[in-house]
Amino acid sequence: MLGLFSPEEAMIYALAAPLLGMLGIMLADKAPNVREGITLITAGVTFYLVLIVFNSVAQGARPEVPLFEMMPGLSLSFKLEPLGALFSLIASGLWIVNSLYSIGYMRGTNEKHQTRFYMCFALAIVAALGIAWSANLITFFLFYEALTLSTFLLVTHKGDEKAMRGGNIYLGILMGTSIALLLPAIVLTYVLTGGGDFTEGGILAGSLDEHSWVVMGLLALYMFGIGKAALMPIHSWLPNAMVAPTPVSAFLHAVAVVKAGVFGVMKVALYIFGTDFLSQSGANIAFIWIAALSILLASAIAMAQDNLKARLAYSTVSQLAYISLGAMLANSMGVMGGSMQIAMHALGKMTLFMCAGAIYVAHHKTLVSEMSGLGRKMPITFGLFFIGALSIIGLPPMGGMWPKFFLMVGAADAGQLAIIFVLALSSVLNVIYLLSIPIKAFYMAPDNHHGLAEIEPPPWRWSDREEAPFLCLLPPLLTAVGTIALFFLVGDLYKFLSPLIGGA
Amino acid sequence: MDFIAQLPVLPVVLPFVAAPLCLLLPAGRAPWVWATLVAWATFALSLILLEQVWINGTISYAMGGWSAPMGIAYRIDLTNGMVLALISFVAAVVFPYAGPSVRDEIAHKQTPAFYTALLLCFAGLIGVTITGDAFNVFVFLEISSLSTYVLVAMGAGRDRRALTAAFNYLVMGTIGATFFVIGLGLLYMATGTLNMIDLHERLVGQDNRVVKAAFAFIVTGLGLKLAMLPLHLWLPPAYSYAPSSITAFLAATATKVAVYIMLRFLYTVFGFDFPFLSVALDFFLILGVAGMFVASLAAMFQDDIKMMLAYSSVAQIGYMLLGISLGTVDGVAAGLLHLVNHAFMKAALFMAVGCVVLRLGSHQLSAFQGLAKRMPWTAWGMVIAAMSLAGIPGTAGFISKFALLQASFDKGGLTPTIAGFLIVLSSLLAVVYLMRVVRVMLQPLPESGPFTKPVVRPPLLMRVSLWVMVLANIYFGLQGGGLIALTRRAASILMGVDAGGAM
Amino acid sequence: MNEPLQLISDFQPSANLMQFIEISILTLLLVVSIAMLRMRRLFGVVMLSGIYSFLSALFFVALDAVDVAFTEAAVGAGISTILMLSAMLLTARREKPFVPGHAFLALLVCVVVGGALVYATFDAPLYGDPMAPANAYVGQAYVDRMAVEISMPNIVTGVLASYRGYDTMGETAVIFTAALGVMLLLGLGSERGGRVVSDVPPEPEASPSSDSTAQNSTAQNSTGQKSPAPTANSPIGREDAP
Amino acid sequence: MMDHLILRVMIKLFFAPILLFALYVQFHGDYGPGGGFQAGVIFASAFILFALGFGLRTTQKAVPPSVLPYFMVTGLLLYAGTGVVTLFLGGNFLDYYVLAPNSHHNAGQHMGIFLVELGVGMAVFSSMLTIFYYFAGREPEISDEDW
Repeated sequence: MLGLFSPEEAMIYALAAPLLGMLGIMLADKAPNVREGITLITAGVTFYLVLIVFNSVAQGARPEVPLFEMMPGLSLSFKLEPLGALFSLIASGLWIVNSLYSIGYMRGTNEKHQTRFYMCFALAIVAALGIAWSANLITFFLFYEALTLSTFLLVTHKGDEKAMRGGNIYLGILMGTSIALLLPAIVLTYVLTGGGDFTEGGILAGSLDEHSWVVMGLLALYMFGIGKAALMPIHSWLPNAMVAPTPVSAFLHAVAVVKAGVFGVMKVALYIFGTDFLSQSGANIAFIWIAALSILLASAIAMAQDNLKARLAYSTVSQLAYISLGAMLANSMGVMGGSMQIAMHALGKMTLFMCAGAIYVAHHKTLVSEMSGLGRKMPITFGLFFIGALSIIGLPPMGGMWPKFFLMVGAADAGQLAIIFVLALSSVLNVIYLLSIPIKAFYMAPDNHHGLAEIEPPPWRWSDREEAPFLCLLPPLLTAVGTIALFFLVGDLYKFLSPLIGGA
Repeated sequence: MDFIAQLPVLPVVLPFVAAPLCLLLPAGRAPWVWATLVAWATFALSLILLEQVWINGTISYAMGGWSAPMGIAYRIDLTNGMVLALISFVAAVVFPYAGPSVRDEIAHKQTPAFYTALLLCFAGLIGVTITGDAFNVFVFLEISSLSTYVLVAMGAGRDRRALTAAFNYLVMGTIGATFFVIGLGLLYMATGTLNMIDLHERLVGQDNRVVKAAFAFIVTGLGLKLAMLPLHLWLPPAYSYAPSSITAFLAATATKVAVYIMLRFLYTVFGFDFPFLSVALDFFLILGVAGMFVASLAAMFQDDIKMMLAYSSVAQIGYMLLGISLGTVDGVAAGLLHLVNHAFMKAALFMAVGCVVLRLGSHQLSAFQGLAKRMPWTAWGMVIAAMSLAGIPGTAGFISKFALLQASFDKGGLTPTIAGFLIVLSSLLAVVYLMRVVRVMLQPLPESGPFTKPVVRPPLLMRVSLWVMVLANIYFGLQGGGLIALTRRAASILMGVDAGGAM
Repeated sequence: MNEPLQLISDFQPSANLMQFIEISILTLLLVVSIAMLRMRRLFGVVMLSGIYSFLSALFFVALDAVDVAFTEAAVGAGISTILMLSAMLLTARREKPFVPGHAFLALLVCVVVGGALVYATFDAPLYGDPMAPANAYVGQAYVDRMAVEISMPNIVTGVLASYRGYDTMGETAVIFTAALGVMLLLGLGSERGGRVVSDVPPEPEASPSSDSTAQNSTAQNSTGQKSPAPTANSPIGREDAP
Repeated sequence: MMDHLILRVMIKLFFAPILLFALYVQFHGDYGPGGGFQAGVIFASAFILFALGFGLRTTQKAVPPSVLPYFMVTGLLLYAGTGVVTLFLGGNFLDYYVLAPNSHHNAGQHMGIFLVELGVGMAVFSSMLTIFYYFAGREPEISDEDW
């Protein structure tokens, strides 16, 4: 089956399929069941196509698809490498899961404009795939902006004043940083090197003195210009984007948008600067510490959040900084850790968000303080939440353990021993702000916010459950299983990603 | 008649002869159809001419058979060949659009005279573009300017402020023209010739007060015509109150031609060995940057969309001046590229606004509420054109902004680098003011106020014309290579005229 | 053409009666223009502008530019004066009151322009210098070649209609455009046009154009009543259009 | 308006000579000062003078405003058309030589200049009169107290 299309064809079709699906969704505006059916079919087809591409990359192929020549030396083209293949696989795979979840959530909460919602979603997938497969900085930039714009409509989905304000901050920061910082960085790269193709080993090495202040400036432009990576202090769009419906938060802000950002950081570090050049220049040290500070500060802020989604959002900021940290460590273990974190965090955070959404659908609760005793009513949801939390914290047997492990090794390799301490401290903070939620849900009485249950509750029965609809439970179940599976599949993942660090 | 040999003069003779004939046509549709056909034919001629210039190099044509310093010569190189093709393309798209729009805004009886004025304006702009004679520039500039004043004033049927706007435009434009002609007089005093190439040859080595004063007068006069920053005040009201189709046409052509003439005088007539040039270029750099910011900031506070777009035009002229002021082939090429691309985006935007004006009778921001629901084709066309104006990748605006940035960084040195960052900063301002409109368009339909009644879609012809422009934005955003090669070559030919080659 | 042009030659103009006449005319021009500036009654200003044009025509005669003088006399002193009078009747008879400080920018521009022109004259060729580029180059060529190529006694006509005939065509189009503009703005179907004209003097109380009621034309619509000033959100003004 | 007897007599007296002078300027432009532009203006000024003395409506009976656009168009087209004709005769635009290619005394130039000057004259005359008509037609006749 996988041999039906060549990888090049599959790439084109994979980009075209969501667009076609979008058209179908638009036409099926009046028939919700057909519409959702189209969404699921499209997601499935896209995933299948991406799987073909992924498979070919695993076998060592590097398919290329040139599309347009926008300017001489400035073309719109795609080229695959393992990191992009991984990202595209995650994005398209989780689209299926998320579509299932969206159906449950959107119907459960009776949202308006569902057609527009699914259309924008499809568009965002195209943008994410484009980012994943971009062969040069310009293609990356184009799809980066496309992702911002298509998700803007999702963030402001509710259309009320609050949503618009959040959307404005979202768009303002993402657009602002990309135009004011990323674009000049890209142009500077073009001017310096005469091209912006992502090339193994980086392209700046020959054309720039590594100790020049330009390296530092350029790196700063990239790191802050890729606003989606949410490195502090330009993270504030992320919590503000939580006004969106939960599936959007789950998918786009745990997977597509933020991962597009850190993926970009990783790619710039690997293929524009080159890890060797970066570590020799010394410019990365500053950003290692900015990332480390982001990790700690965001975790600290997360602890103070009562709104569950906000807490998860700050947790995301913290976790994303792990990836930036990995990129900036600029050695093989750091890169490996960062890359793995892209996959692991996606599954873990997705689970958490979907559970949060399920809680909202079933009980309309958004504040952590209101969730005491809720575990009795929603044992499955909170059970899944627990698994997701463990993965984020980085405890075995969850996949989330591995990136932290590799990052610590990388930090040691880079001689940044303090970073190991930072990572450890962060894990402790994670334990506090994430595990407290299921503990509260399971062990506290519903109406007592202050301590453990004083009166023995009546024995729990299966029929006490008041869970969210089935379609809101199945997806987090899938991702939770995924986190566990990845713990055991890490060897394959390592092998797949090893070309990034110079391995075969 | 040898078609190819006579080709250079045909694009201007055709509309020039067609204009008076148009006055005799019966009122109604006939003048419009006539003007449209003429515009299409002119566009075809311009394309053939551009192709000829691309293949055979610069073409000269002696008017009346009198050779250059004695008579008037046409001289078409890639730069003006390109501007010519641009103007006639805009006309070929906007004139069909004008039909339904003008029917609504201009009295039935006036249609023949109106289209006559439009054709004269068109012919004047083309004449300015392809001539190689400095005084001939003035003559045709006057034809186009006079008809422009009238066309702007025709907006009075909708909003009487058009009369005041046209009057201010007339006063400013006339001052500009006077300055320009004083400059020409001084140049003639210093050289005894009016032909551009001849002027350049005889200006070489002249560094006296006559030439300096001439330079200052010409630059100031043209600065008025192209709405350079402190001299821009006529533009926003004129564009805002003119009839919709006129705004679309003028915004995409008139200032572009003025920018081209400025380029022509700077690089062909005066040239690099003119010692005053570098001072002027520094001046342009400052004015360009100031224009980008002042006008963008002004645009942010406009509730009238046409006014907002007009201010944005002033800002975009700042970009072009910035490119020109770099004084490198890349810089000038980027300026030219932005000139072309900006014509596409502004034409599309003003055409979209025109559709709204036709159906809702207003170009206030409040009329745009819920437009995406009410008039989806218009609204989304406008969104794409706005994205192009903001420089979102995948659109023409991105390509020219990229080229401008590249040229500034490439020039090296602190000032151009800072200018590059200022470009991106000011385009952020563009994002802000355009986002305001887009947001309003995406909102649900208003429930109260004057714009609640349902509206019919704008006529198909208007939507098609609008989308031709929108697609041009996308096409040149994805396949900008040809255009870039064209502007590069045009710029190097334009600047290569200079013998010293002070690059 | 490799040597730089020399604008200053060793030409020496001689003083004569002609120069005295020219200076007198220039002085009169100055006097008339100052009088125009100071006068508030527009009728007087129009008359003075006619006189100004006529003096200019005289000056052109003194410069031996008879064709230009001819045109100036016919257009400037003749038709323009009449048109200014007709235009004046459409508006007020007196200028708006002078606002102190308002004219500062205009004054500044005038001073700068005048200064620049004076600045330029320091390097300008002397008046009447036969070696000046304007006289020696193309100008001389016209004189030399005219007899052979066009054989027409009036060189000006030859240059205007043949050598630079294309410019003249453009100038004709400018006049055409001006008339077209007036047709569009004041003619039938225009916003304010289409008034029936009668030779019978209007009733005094119906006269819409006495000094006291009308300060400017834009405040009036075609029935002579004050129209409401356009406001920012009155998008449609079609009702009062004919 | 009926009591400007002297004015009217003088206007009547001058009207024909002014027209004649205009024609002289038009057709003698090759030899002496003048040409189409001046002739057109002078021709128009004769009618304007007439209108000042005898009223706009009387003048418009003689030269109806509706014919003026035709004059304007014809004038301009005469000029541009000459150019187009030279194009079709194989010359450059406005290259009058091709009008009489075998002439030894530049008859083509003379013919071309005559034609274009005539065009200029017509266009200028009718344009000037049009402008005057529209301005003067905007208000009732100038009454004595208005002056």
